[in-house]
Amino acid sequence: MPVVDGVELPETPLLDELEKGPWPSFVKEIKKTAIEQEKAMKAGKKIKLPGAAKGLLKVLELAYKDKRTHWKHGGIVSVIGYGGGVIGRYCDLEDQIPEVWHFHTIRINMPAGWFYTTKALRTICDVWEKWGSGLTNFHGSTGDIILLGTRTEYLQPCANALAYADQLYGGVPFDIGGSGSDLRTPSACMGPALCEFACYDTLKACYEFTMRYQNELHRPMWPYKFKIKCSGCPNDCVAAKARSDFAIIGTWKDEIQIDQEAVREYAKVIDIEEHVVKKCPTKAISWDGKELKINNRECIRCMHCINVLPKALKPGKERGATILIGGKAPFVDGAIIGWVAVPFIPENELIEKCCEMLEAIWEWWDEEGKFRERVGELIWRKGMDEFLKVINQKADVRMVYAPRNNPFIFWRELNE
Amino acid sequence: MPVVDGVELPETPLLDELEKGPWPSFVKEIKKTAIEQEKAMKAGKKIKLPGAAKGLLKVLELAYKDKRTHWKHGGIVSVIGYGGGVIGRYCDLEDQIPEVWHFHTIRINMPAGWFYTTKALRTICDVWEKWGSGLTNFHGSTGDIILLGTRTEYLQPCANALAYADQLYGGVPFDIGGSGSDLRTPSACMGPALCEFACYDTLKACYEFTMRYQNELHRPMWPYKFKIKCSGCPNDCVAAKARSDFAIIGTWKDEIQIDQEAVREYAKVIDIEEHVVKKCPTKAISWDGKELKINNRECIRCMHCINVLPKALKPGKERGATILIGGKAPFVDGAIIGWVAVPFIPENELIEKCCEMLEAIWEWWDEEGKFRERVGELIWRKGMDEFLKVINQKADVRMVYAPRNNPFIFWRELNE
Amino acid sequence: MVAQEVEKEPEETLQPKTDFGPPHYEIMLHPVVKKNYGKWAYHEAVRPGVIKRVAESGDVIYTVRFGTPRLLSIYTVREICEIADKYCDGYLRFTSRHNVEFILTDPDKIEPLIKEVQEKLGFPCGGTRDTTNAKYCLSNIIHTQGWVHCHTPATDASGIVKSVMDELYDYFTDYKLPAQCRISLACCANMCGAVHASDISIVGVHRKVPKIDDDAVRRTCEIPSTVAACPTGALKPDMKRKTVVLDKDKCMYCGNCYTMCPGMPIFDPDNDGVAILVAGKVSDARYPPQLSKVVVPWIGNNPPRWPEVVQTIKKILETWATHAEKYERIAEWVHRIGWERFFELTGLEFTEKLIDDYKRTPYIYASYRTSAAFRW
Amino acid sequence: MVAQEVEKEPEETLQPKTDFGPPHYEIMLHPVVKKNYGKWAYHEAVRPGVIKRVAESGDVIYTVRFGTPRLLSIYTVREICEIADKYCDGYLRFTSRHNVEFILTDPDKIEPLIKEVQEKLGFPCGGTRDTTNAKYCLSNIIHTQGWVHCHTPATDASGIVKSVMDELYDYFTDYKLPAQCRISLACCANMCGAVHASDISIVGVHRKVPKIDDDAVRRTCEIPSTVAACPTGALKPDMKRKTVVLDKDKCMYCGNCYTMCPGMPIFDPDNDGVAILVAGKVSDARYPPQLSKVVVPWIGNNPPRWPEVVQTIKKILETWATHAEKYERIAEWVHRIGWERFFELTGLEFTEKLIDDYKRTPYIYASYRTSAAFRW
Ligand code: SRM
Ligand code: SRM
Ligand code: SRM
Ligand code: SRM
Ligand code: SF4
Ligand code: SF4
Ligand code: SF4
Ligand code: SF4
Ligand code: SF4
Ligand code: SF4
Ligand code: SF4
Ligand code: SF4
Repeated sequence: MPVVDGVELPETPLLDELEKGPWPSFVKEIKKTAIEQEKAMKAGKKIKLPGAAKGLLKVLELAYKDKRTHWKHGGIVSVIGYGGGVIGRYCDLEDQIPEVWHFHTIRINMPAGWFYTTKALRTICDVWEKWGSGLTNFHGSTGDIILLGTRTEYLQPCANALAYADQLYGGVPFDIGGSGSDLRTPSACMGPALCEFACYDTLKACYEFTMRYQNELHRPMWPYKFKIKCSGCPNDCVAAKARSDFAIIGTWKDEIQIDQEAVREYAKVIDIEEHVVKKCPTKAISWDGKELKINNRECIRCMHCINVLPKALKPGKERGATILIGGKAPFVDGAIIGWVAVPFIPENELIEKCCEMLEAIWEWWDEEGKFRERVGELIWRKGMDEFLKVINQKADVRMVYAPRNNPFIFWRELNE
Repeated sequence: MPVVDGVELPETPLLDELEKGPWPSFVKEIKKTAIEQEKAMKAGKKIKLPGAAKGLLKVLELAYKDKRTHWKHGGIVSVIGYGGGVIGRYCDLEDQIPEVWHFHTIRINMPAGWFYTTKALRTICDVWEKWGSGLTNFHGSTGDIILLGTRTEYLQPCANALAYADQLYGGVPFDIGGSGSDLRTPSACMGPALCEFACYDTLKACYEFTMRYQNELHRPMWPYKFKIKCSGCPNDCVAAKARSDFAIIGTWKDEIQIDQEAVREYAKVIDIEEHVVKKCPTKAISWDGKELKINNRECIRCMHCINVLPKALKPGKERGATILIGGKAPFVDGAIIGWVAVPFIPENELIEKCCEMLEAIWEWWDEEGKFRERVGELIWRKGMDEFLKVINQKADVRMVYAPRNNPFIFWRELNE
Repeated sequence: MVAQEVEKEPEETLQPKTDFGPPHYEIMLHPVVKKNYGKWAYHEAVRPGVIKRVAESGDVIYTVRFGTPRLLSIYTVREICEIADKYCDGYLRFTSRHNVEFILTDPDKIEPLIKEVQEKLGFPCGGTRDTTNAKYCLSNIIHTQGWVHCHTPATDASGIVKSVMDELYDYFTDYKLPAQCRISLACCANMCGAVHASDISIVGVHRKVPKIDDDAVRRTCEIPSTVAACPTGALKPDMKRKTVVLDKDKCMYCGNCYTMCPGMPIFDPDNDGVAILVAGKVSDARYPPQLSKVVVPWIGNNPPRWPEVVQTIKKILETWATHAEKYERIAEWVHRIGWERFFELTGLEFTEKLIDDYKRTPYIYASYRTSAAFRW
Repeated sequence: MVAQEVEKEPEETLQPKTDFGPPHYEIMLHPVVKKNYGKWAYHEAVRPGVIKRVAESGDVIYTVRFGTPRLLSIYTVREICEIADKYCDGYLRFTSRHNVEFILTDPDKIEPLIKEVQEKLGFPCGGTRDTTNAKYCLSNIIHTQGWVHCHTPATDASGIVKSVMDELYDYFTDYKLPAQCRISLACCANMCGAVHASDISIVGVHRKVPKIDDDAVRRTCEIPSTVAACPTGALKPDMKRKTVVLDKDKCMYCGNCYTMCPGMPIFDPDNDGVAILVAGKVSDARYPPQLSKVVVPWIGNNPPRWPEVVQTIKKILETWATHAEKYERIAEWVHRIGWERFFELTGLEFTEKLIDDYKRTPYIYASYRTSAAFRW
């Protein structure tokens, strides 16, 4: 048994290989936690699971040896008042490694845009040092802070610790995120906080949805999960199109703003023709060495020219967002990148309109959706026309790449 | 009742509107037939159905008035020894218009490429003047000569008349084409007979298939219809890709042949840069005003440059064909443009390889295909891997626009 | 009657002969064609309708193309033969789009031929292209039977074709188009006219479910094959009542059941009509083959001349012809300008009816290469 | 034990508080960020990992990005906090790809910050881009739990990521790529790592049907929801035996049933492994969003460092980086050169396994616009 800083660690010859190499090592993180948590406990800190990280090392080494996972499905574990937010997890080697027999995950709703003060981060650390394994993910793939591994009986105290963090730790209170068949924790790109391209306030929108739909977020009651992601422009830095049932993609309707002087400055260092003009997908740009002209009727707002010339070009002034619906991973009907449900909502109406639509969609899905049917799949099953009625929108050619290629149209109104 | 040349015609105010205008009128054709056939009969010619064309005028005028067809489904009518080739058709106004109560169509297998001598054409005319309505389609949409409208009892004599045309009429004998769940009459573009682009002998291939598969053509015994079409190059002048289950598209593998002198001649009258270079889909061409260069590794053999400069450019010398499978109209699983089954078969092996494949496909389809399931749909149902085994081909990236977008691969060999 | 039976025609007494196949194409080829078979060097557009073809041997022939109504009287065919005998040594052909092509060796005979055909037959000369100069004629409309012969049409075929071609006549006889444009018509969703891959297509559509006549179904139909014919699974057998029941929500009015079973007629004069599709193509030239897309979900039948259909087709054709670049077929043009602009420029309305909801085709199809164009 | 129970922690006695939501983002923003919120004028790449952001007000901040292993010890997080307090007034953020970004106002602190982070934490600075000059770093790999926490993985997550990033380290710290390239990993077909739309993705796949333990199924599983969970309909309830039966030909080894029912484990050490996909993207920049495409159907698990996977990823990345034009992401590059060339250049083998036969997605989807890019 290797001993580090007076702490005994299990033999992990396979995992040790993953301490090598320049990229930061998750194995080092686990070992560090094992060592530091035990040290802290020895130093008198209140720590409920000092052996958890060590247990994880053992179980993981075995997984590497056996080439299979040693975790079992968790069943339903939860905190009072909530139906989601905790992923139950048990080890199939209960007897061998009791430290991680329970190893539940708590998902903590991160602040919009993943901005933190050190005070807020330390709150998480303090709570999780005491009530959990001391291991985290910054962040989970949906965006939550993931607290990896605690026992059933510590779930509630841990949640309380976070909720009352201000009183208990002088810290920043955190609430729990989504899991199960509920609204998942919405996320947003940094948007107006740091990015000049943001066409609407992604952080505000994300926060508003999260706050308004606390009930939907915390109490699974739908056919399946539902995800909302907010990207401030078509660059889509939270991959909302592919990863959310309801994607809000900032865009604009009027003309790209051009600072010709700044273009000419760029022209001194880069080849505008090659980098910009030729790469415009609709050939909407021309450049005569002095002036950059954009045919805004041809522009499809792909962002490329703006991305290359951020000092010189800016999205237009008539801003808002496009809503894409149905994005998700593979099951049941295959992976889907969301598709256009509403081509444009002006910024000042955005949050209200989205809320109206979301509520209408959820009601419909709740009624019509089958078990484990994502909303995109429900739309396929029911038809876009029914969906358009639900969201109270008219069909727009911008919803499709092309019209249908078959005349097998349902004329339901004539066949009542 | 209008009387023309002593022949009484029915009142057809609606149809008469379609005699107006510059484009040749089918109504005139019907009227002409009604008049001429009656005249011929009066002149002593043997004519079995002198009233048929007149009957069609009546029934058609009614259809125009009622905005609906007056034809009923025909049931199975046929000639001895054949199961297909005749479309049974009855009029739902038997009492009113007995002349066309029976109005069956006979499909006659046209010569490959629709080439005729006047002698051959007159044979058709003579036979059909006597045994039918005197109305034809040159041609049906599959390619047959369509003899429109005769009675059940004349089907056999008419077929005999055509079969023994040499003996009976001093004409050219014709056989019957396909209909029902059989091989349909194969067709071919004019190919090497007139076109310098032909990469294989379309007429020969078409003729060979037709002759070898007379049994399959004349005796429906499959789940559904099967069509073969032969186009000499990717221009696809018989729309084989869209309209045949088995499309043979001529192409080549090596370098486009260039006559630089001829290019320069063209350059005097057209803008090579605009018409050719810029329109090449893979930007494989360059032109410096003197020499046209083609990067044949980039060329996808789309034909555009050759089409524009037929004197200067020619397909390469290593010729053959691509086979596309599955093309068809809409039912059951939707309209399909065929997809690549074999990227390239050299010209000298083409007919034999196709026959091998056709026979293998038919055997498989016969065994596995459902009622009214075209072969393309069977492939979808069974999977391309099974189909590739049937035709004894290896997968080739040229069979797809892109690899699959999901990892849900069937590992059947591991799960026996 | 008895007398007639005695006097049998020779055709009635012969032993049926089968499976001898079509005449060999070789006997149909003009000697010059036969001689230069597979050895053509190049072709050249002479004028609309006329193509000069030069063989490696130096031999030259001309093909002269005329539009036909496709539905031909044998008396017209005989007239065609007379002309072909006079000008073409008795050789001619038809094209894959219902046009007739005369084959000549003597260029001086071209104009007299055109004149004689126009006078005697009224067939216009045209329908060809001059690709080198990017000048195209419209060709004939591929079409089907309609009310002339079929039992399932939702519209007529020949009548619309005639009306459209009357209106677009000059496009056939002159080089007025920037690229190839193929118009097709099918009188029902069976799509015998192969409208599923044409630049512009007209397809007959029913819009009401078939009217089930239980008595007729019992009398005349084989219930299992009727049920099996329904592509959407809208029909269920009702074994007790020995008929079928229909789920209105699933039916898409294709009439396939009616083909199997005359007891459930599909036609409905007020609700039958046509849909209009655009932007299909099959050649590999420049842009891969495309299925046609629906841009007008329905126009009611208005015989004898379907003015609304004619005007819509014309509007689409002319909008495209005005805006397209050289060689740019409708599919390519729309690809460049976007469907947003297509609807804007043509003034057609985009509605929810144009959003696809026919779910039979699997998405895997989107990944299959429907073209012979690829790299080696 | 009793004593402990008496001494309850305060957290154990408090009334649960619910639905108060996450902290408001405003309290997390650096004062300069807050002041200039929504009023940024432009940004500029300073060096790999460092971006200068200039506000309309003239204020300037710098964001300095570091790669992390995502799985962080709270002790590491505390060290991060110390550094952020020292250099950044206590403000920082994480990115949507698991990187950490420090927010600075004083450019002179950048180099010391980088040095301190590298020394104390071992986190590399990089992962950003200089779009103006078409110079890109590779960013971090989005990934999932794997053997660290999940019950359905077909492979580990963190171990492959570490091995790949070790090999591609310089691509993270330097501008060595011609365009953006996003690598993602998901340890099973549930695709929590959203591998379905990434430039390169690694996805864990099982290849054997689950082993049904009838006893365990009877004891622990709700049969209807297990059956319902199967996307391909491979499972049928066997009511008599109170278990399920599996149709081997329909199963695609997704493990969905196992999530519902521990009685049918899916893992199989010798047959689990990963598939590799490429050419997905989500941005609208230049080219529409694309689903990823499978180019390697399977590579077996070879822990601890999966050398075959690492080398395949490296080969793909470097082949692309060598041949692509500026700004050309893998999807765009392949679109230009063709899949024929992709397989040729990478030396990967195209087999029938790469031809799509997953038939659940309807073709209508191909017509839906999966992009916010369109004309007005
Ligand atoms: C923790 C996380 C992965 C990670 O390491 O980051 C995760 C982990 C799990 N996901 Fe996920 N998913 C996570 C983000 C995603 C994403 C990405 C996203 O949200 O952007 C997706 C793809 C997008 C989507 O929603 O389609 C995703 C698609 C799935 C699916 C497939 C859903 C589908 O419709 O096909 C499942 C299967 C299921 O729901 O049963 C799934 C199921 C699971 C379960 C709960 C497995 C299970 O069924 O018990 C995993 C628990 C792992 C564990 O032991 O902790 N997870 N999952 C991510 C959530 C962290 C967070 O809250 O921030
Ligand atoms: C005569 C012709 C139309 C014409 O006016 O030219 C025709 C006429 C009929 N077709 Fe067709 N089809 C004709 C070419 C086509 C084509 C085009 C082609 O072959 O290139 C197609 C599309 C390609 C294809 O095969 O998919 C075509 C697709 C259909 C279908 C749909 C098949 C499918 O798989 O979806 C049906 C429906 C059926 O088979 O029951 C059909 C059925 C019919 C029937 C037999 C209607 C019926 O079910 O009773 C029509 C008889 C009309 C009549 O009364 O004479 N016809 N049919 C064409 C054959 C003439 C010839 O032999 O030359
Ligand atoms: C005669 C015919 C073949 C036959 O065996 O009957 C034929 C003959 C020629 N075609 Fe064709 N094509 C014929 C039907 C087609 C079809 C099939 C159809 O229309 O259903 C197509 C595919 C249609 C499609 O893509 O939707 C077809 C797509 C082409 C193309 C590709 C054009 C493009 O830009 O996509 C060329 C190349 C060109 O334009 O030079 C071509 C070129 C030619 C050439 C120039 C070939 C040559 O070297 O002679 C012929 C000149 C005729 C002319 O000027 O129109 N032919 N051609 C057919 C005439 C039909 C008619 O009467 O109009
Ligand atoms: C920080 C972050 C947003 C956040 O809230 O966390 C972000 C930040 C920026 N992104 Fe992003 N993107 C971020 C994830 C993404 C994602 C999502 C993802 O990777 O999962 C995408 C979509 C990925 C895709 O298409 O598959 C994304 C696609 C882009 C693009 C489009 C690039 C393209 O050519 O397709 C740009 C434009 C550009 O390159 O200048 C962009 C541009 C930018 C800019 C230049 C915007 C700005 O004005 O500041 C930021 C510079 C960061 C840099 O140099 O890397 N960002 N960006 C994310 C950093 C992740 C990381 O740590 O690497
Ligand atoms: S999505 Fe747009 S607004 Fe948001 S961070 Fe990315 S580039 Fe900026
Ligand atoms: S945003 Fe995109 S489409 Fe619009 S002008 Fe710029 S590069 Fe072209
Ligand atoms: S398909 Fe090719 S070979 Fe055949 S006629 Fe058309 S252009 Fe000539
Ligand atoms: S055949 Fe087509 S792809 Fe090949 S060089 Fe000519 S235009 Fe380009
Ligand atoms: S398209 Fe329909 S109506 Fe027209 S001929 Fe074919 S089957 Fe008959
Ligand atoms: S019309 Fe077509 S869809 Fe409707 S019931 Fe008949 S076969 Fe089915
Ligand atoms: S991808 Fe699969 S194995 Fe990995 S975390 Fe998600 S559900 Fe678990
Ligand atoms: S592994 Fe997936 S496909 Fe196979 S039985 Fe289970 S749920 Fe069905």
